[in-house]
Amino acid sequence: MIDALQSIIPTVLFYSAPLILTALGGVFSERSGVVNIGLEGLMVMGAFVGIVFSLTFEDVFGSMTPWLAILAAAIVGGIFSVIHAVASVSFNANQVVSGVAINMLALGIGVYLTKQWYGKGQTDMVDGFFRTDIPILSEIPLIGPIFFERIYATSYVAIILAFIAWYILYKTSFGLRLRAVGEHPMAADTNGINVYKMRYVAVIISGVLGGLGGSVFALTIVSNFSHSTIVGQGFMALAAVIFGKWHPLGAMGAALFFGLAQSLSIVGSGIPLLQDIPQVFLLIAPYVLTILALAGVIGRADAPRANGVPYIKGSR
Amino acid sequence: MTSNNKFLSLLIPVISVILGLIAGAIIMLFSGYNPIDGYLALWRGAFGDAFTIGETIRRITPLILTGLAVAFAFRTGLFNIGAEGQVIVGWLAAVWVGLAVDAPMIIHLPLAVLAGGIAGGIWGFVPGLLKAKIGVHEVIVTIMMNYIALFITNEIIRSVLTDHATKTDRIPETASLSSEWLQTLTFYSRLHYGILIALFAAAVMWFLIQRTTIGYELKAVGFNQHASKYAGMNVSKNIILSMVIAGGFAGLAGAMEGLGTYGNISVMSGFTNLGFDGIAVALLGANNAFGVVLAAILFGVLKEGAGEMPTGAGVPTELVDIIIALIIFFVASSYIIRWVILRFKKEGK
Amino acid sequence: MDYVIEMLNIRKEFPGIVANDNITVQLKKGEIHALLGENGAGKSTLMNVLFGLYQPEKGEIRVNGEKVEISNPNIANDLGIGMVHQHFMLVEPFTVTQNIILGNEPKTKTGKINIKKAEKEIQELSDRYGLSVDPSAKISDISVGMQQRVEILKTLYRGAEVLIFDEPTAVLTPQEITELIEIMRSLIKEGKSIILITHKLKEIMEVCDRCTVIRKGKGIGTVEVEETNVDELASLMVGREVSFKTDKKEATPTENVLKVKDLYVRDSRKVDLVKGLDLDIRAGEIVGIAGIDGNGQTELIEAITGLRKSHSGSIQLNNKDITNLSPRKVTESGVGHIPQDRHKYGLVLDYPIGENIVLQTYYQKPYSKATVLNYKEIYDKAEELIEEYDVRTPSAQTLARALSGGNQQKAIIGREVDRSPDLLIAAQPTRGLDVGAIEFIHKKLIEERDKGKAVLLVSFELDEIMDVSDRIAVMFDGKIVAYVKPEETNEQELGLLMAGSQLNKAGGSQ
Amino acid sequence: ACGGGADDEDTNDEGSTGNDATNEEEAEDFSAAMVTDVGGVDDKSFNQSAWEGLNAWGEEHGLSQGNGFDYAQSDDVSDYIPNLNRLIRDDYNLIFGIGFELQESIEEVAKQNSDKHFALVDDVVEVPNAVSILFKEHQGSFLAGVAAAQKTTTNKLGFVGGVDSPLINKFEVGFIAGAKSVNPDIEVDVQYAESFADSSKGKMIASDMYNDGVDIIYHASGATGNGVFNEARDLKNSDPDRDIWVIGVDRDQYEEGEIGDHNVTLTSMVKRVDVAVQDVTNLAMNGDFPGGETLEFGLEDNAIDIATTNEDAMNQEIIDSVNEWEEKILNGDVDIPKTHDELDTFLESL
Ligand SMILES: Nc1ncnc2c1ncn2[C@@H]1O[C@H](COP(=O)(O)OP(=O)(O)OP(=O)(O)O)[C@@H](O)[C@H]1O
Ligand SMILES: Nc1ncnc2c1ncn2[C@@H]1O[C@H](COP(=O)(O)OP(=O)(O)OP(=O)(O)O)[C@@H](O)[C@H]1O
Ligand SMILES: [Mg+2]
Ligand SMILES: [Mg+2]
Repeated sequence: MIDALQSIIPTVLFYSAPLILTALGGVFSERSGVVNIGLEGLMVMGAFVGIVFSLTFEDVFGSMTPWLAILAAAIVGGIFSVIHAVASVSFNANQVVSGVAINMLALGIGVYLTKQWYGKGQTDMVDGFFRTDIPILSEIPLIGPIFFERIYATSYVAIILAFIAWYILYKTSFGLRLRAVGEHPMAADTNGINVYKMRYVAVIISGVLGGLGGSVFALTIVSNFSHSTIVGQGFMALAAVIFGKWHPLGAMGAALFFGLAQSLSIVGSGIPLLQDIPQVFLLIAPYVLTILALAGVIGRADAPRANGVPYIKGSR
Repeated sequence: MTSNNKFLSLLIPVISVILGLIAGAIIMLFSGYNPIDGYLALWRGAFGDAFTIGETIRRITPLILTGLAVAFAFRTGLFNIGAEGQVIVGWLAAVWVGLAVDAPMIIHLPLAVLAGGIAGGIWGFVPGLLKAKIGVHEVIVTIMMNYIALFITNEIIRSVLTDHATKTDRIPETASLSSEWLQTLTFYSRLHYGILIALFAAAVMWFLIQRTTIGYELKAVGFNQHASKYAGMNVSKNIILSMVIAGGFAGLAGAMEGLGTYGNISVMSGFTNLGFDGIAVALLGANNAFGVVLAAILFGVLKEGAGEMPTGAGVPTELVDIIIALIIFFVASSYIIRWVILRFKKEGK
Repeated sequence: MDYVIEMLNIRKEFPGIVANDNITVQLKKGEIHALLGENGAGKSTLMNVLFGLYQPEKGEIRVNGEKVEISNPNIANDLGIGMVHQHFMLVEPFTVTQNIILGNEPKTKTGKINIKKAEKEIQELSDRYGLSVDPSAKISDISVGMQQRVEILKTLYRGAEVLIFDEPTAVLTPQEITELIEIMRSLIKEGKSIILITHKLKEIMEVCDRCTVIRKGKGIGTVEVEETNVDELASLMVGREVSFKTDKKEATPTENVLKVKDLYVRDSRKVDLVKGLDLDIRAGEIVGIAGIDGNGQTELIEAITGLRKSHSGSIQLNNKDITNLSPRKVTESGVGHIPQDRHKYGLVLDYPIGENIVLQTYYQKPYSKATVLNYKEIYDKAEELIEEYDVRTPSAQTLARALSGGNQQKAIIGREVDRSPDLLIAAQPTRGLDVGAIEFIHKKLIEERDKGKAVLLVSFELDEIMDVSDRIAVMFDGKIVAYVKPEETNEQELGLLMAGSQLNKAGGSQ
Repeated sequence: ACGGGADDEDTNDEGSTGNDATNEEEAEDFSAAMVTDVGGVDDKSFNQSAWEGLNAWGEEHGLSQGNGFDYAQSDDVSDYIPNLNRLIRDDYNLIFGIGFELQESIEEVAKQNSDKHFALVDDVVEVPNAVSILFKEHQGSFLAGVAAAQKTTTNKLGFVGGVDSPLINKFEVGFIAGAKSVNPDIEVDVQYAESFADSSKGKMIASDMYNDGVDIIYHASGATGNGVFNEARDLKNSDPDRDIWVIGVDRDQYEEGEIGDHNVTLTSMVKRVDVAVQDVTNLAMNGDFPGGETLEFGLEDNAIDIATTNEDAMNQEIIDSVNEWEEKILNGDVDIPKTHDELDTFLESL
């Protein structure tokens, strides 16, 4: 039992971390009323920057490289997301349309530049992150080996960020304002809150977190960048946002659920009882489980009321 | 006032395309390519000769249908990210019927096409039902349904349609949309009769949405469920119907691939992207049938033309993705373009 | 002169319309100043200009004699101007406290919002002005009247000296209105000044000191309330004579149309809100339901119209059972319904007016044949009703959203009446409308009655109930507790009945 | 020399159509081009290898890209036909389709253009003016299995496949046969990711396998394999003494295995597409185009190879054992299975 947990939980954690980070970005953006289906693109951008940075500076920064690389990815992700903010906040663009464009643009730019800079469609391998034991915590009996041994530090960064995001959204005035803007922008406006500014900030945060998520994915799992580095993870993160009812901890839970379902479907094929089940059932299990969970337990999830609605001052 | 608006609605996409192409040219210049060569290659790639024209039309065909699939759901206030999965099952079903049934063309072909549409419809039914009855967000369910479609289809190809092979046999002529005549006309491009089905589907969508009580109800439900209920409409039924019809369009797109372009189905190691491109096509086409056709044409031309750019001008094909993305941005931000145009007009007066 | 606020020669344009054309309003310290005008006259616009939401094209604003530029609500707040909007500016999932402090949050040293401190302050403020608001309640859980007090607290919390109330009483029950008036008086006592927008002339007469009248965007003038009367105000505002007492002949009710027996209806939380209700309405009469909001009126109407399932009991229309039929079936059996919430239920705001006109009949001939719509028929009908019901709209193609509330309501009434239903249910049909529009709607209801239709009127306005009904059914706690004739009762008696008192001509109070 | 199955008599018969086309031109006028599959020309795998072969051929004959040889890149399965036609219109004499995905496209185009020569890598086309180039992956995989069986300390091996298909089954089956030939007690855990691009799944599977005591994983899964390498490198990083290995595929994946001073790539099953491409092009240029035939390239052509770059890991003992089995294969002493059914009979015979 403990053995099984010790094999499943670290897997779940590394699989989920990029989804958690990106989904948190989605939560910020959508809580402020800006639909963000461009998460996939933000992850692509993050993965691209994370890998390119690592390739370029691995020799300079040594073992610090991956940390600096995800930082760089976060910054570039934030800058890149400004495009989405300008279109959907300032120009009243349809936010879904703008998000779709972000997805295409990021992949286009990423692969185009890879070809320009490296003369081929995929980069070389980088070292990226490695698992470590978390000091002290890994010594705790029972829990230590399961949760804190041989873990990517980035997984805990993701989980801690989820709690920070929760604190920011629900305990600080910034969070209160951000949520107000996503529920009833005009009310926020009449209270003297700058709706546009809040939405810009929220979208940029989603870019930062999406960039972080993409780079963590690239640096913990893939080790290089190509057109097939990010294939659908951003959409899974979007699903986590909704599954988690637009709540940071909910989104984290959803991402962990996806990871668990994936992990079980792989571990499952090794369990004697399940061995006779055709593999296809294990393959689709994570997705079917998600639908069942939604239909049976989670049910209706109401988006922030002003989600997707451009705010036009003075309109009724 | 309204004619002015109509004019603007036409002008804005044109301006967006021009701006997108200009941006593409600038990028080419900066990365050391000759934009004129690049665009000439693009042109040759899309319209160079009868063959490329045939291929361009062939590429447009499924895009129209997936565009309609997304647009139709949008009109009822639903976001169908599931066109991808609906395409896959539609493709499977069409080929399956193509292989399993033995009948004269007049029966076989319509049956196979219909099977594709129905399979897509069933794939749309699930998220529709869950949305209507339990309120589960259709975006997640459709995303999940995409993966389920992919894996199940692969398994059926391997275990049911073939004896553990990667692709099925070719469908017989009686179920095929391809035509010797069209192919000879276009130097053996894979142009097939599916384009007629796609255009007909667009006309059906227009008619359904604009001219029938069904469309009237679907749109009303999309705008305001409370008022629709008050007016005696069955909100659940309309949500489900909308997803089923949308899925049906996407399923037809799959049938086009299975019965027209490829004539079979292979195990897929990833998504076809037809469904995801459909989102862009729908939105670029402002979710209306005519717009979707135009957007699919634009999309198809650029994508097909892109193939020639690396050989013709050394430019990576991804440049075209960048250009398309920028065009979408410009259309989406039409507010600002509109504003600029109106500004100019005022000053002109 | 010690004016706290002066708005001088204000002009505000919207595309294609001049909403405010050279309007002047001057507010004295410590007064309640009414702003009166028809729907669409430009009152809200003028106040939004004062609050910094709109920028005027022309004109000047002075606060305590100093010229100011109010380019956003923050500046208005800083100048001590607070506004209670016509449509509440409250974030529903938030608590009272969160709504009030939004934008001015007290913080602890760690940057966290100091909710405890805020709640205490709000409790104090609430006690001081007698508002009795629960600071930790969620907005979505409290009544409309409470929500309005939250809006008031919001302005007070920001230290407003001048409060603007935009139609505060349109959404309130008579009790709540009385309480609001008390609150306004206590505000004045504390040295605040108030601008009050209302369509109810009686309220102006009761609480206001002066009244500025606006007609079609133009300022007509300011009058001392003591020196005027309701009729003069009305004709100043509309530009013609208005009659308040609706003329109507004696009703001649005939056979029974609606028969509700022992009806039970539950709300979404599975609580019975209609509890064994009986109700009869005959052809040719208007039955008015008087009652305080929340006594089951909404659920009763929803049950009759099929929007909500009833739990037990029966509803008969023309002796046919219509209990728990679908809304469509109910409509087809001959029920018309002017819904209480016209934006939520009455209209598809993103459809053109023309298409809203056939909202229940689109699937019938001549509007469609074999599911194909006939736009010509639809729009011919729309044009006809627009003409007949005086719906002011640029065209039948205009989106319903673009119309003013009064005109939206007229379109709905036209649609419902035109189907000529045997039973017409009118829920709050005149809420938020100006006296001219109210007069028109009352006339239409009476016309229907005279054509031999049954009319069920639900209203929180006792005046309306008394004026229009032939019979009043008093509803309390999910039941009809009494029937009275309007000419045999008065507001005091009705008020007591609505509060659940058993007294009637029959006997003493409890 | 050309592939083992290429009978010279056949070549002359079937190639006659081709001869008409080529005889009229000087050898120098001969040109060849290739269409990649969606992996692209720089996939560090067989597309790239094919392109290297074409380049080597061009160099040999003093040609340059665009002038005697070229390639067309496919970004999408629907690009194959247009790309092939583009090259036909550009009048190349011999056109390669790289990857089994191009099978139908080559077949179709070859039928329509009987005056041109075509070649398909990794699958069979039955058209007189096209040649099919196959590789004996099962041979290489068998040797990989031999090496793994020698190396393993846990007697547990893993195989990660991309998409479950006859082609990838060939890798799987060859690998198992090789391992069990050395030691029948060895267990091989087999998993398919159902994708050639899902690194996270590759990593999860690898993590699960290594956790279960598997110490060597052979992957035939394209970019999914990135995840396998990633996991192995990570394990090696945290415990350099632990024996953790990956066997690469298609080309020498030595570089993917580098981690600090160590390398987790035990070996790679190398498919020399370049050798085959160069061979076939020369044949065609010389008028010996083996049209209609299926050429199977294997160990005997030096077109299948086992990498020994990682000298620390592939010690002499292992190399000797591999060579020994290679000898047996070349002598025809072992008949390596290619399908699950053949594997079953093979294992029974052990
Ligand atoms: N013949 C008609 N007469 C009156 N109104 C019409 C007529 N045809 C359409 N309408 C209504 O006018 C509006 C515009 O219709 P139109 O057919 O131009 O739509 P469209 O340009 O295709 O755009 P969309 O499909 O995005 O609504 C719609 O709301 C439609 O219901
Ligand atoms: N944001 C806006 N854009 C365009 N027109 C507007 C806008 N706001 C108000 N109007 C128009 O300006 C005029 C005045 O509207 P306003 O809301 O000020 O009227 P009002 O006197 O408050 O009416 P009511 O009694 O119905 O509240 C109306 O014709 C209205 O349609
Ligand atoms: Mg108003
Ligand atoms: Mg009003």
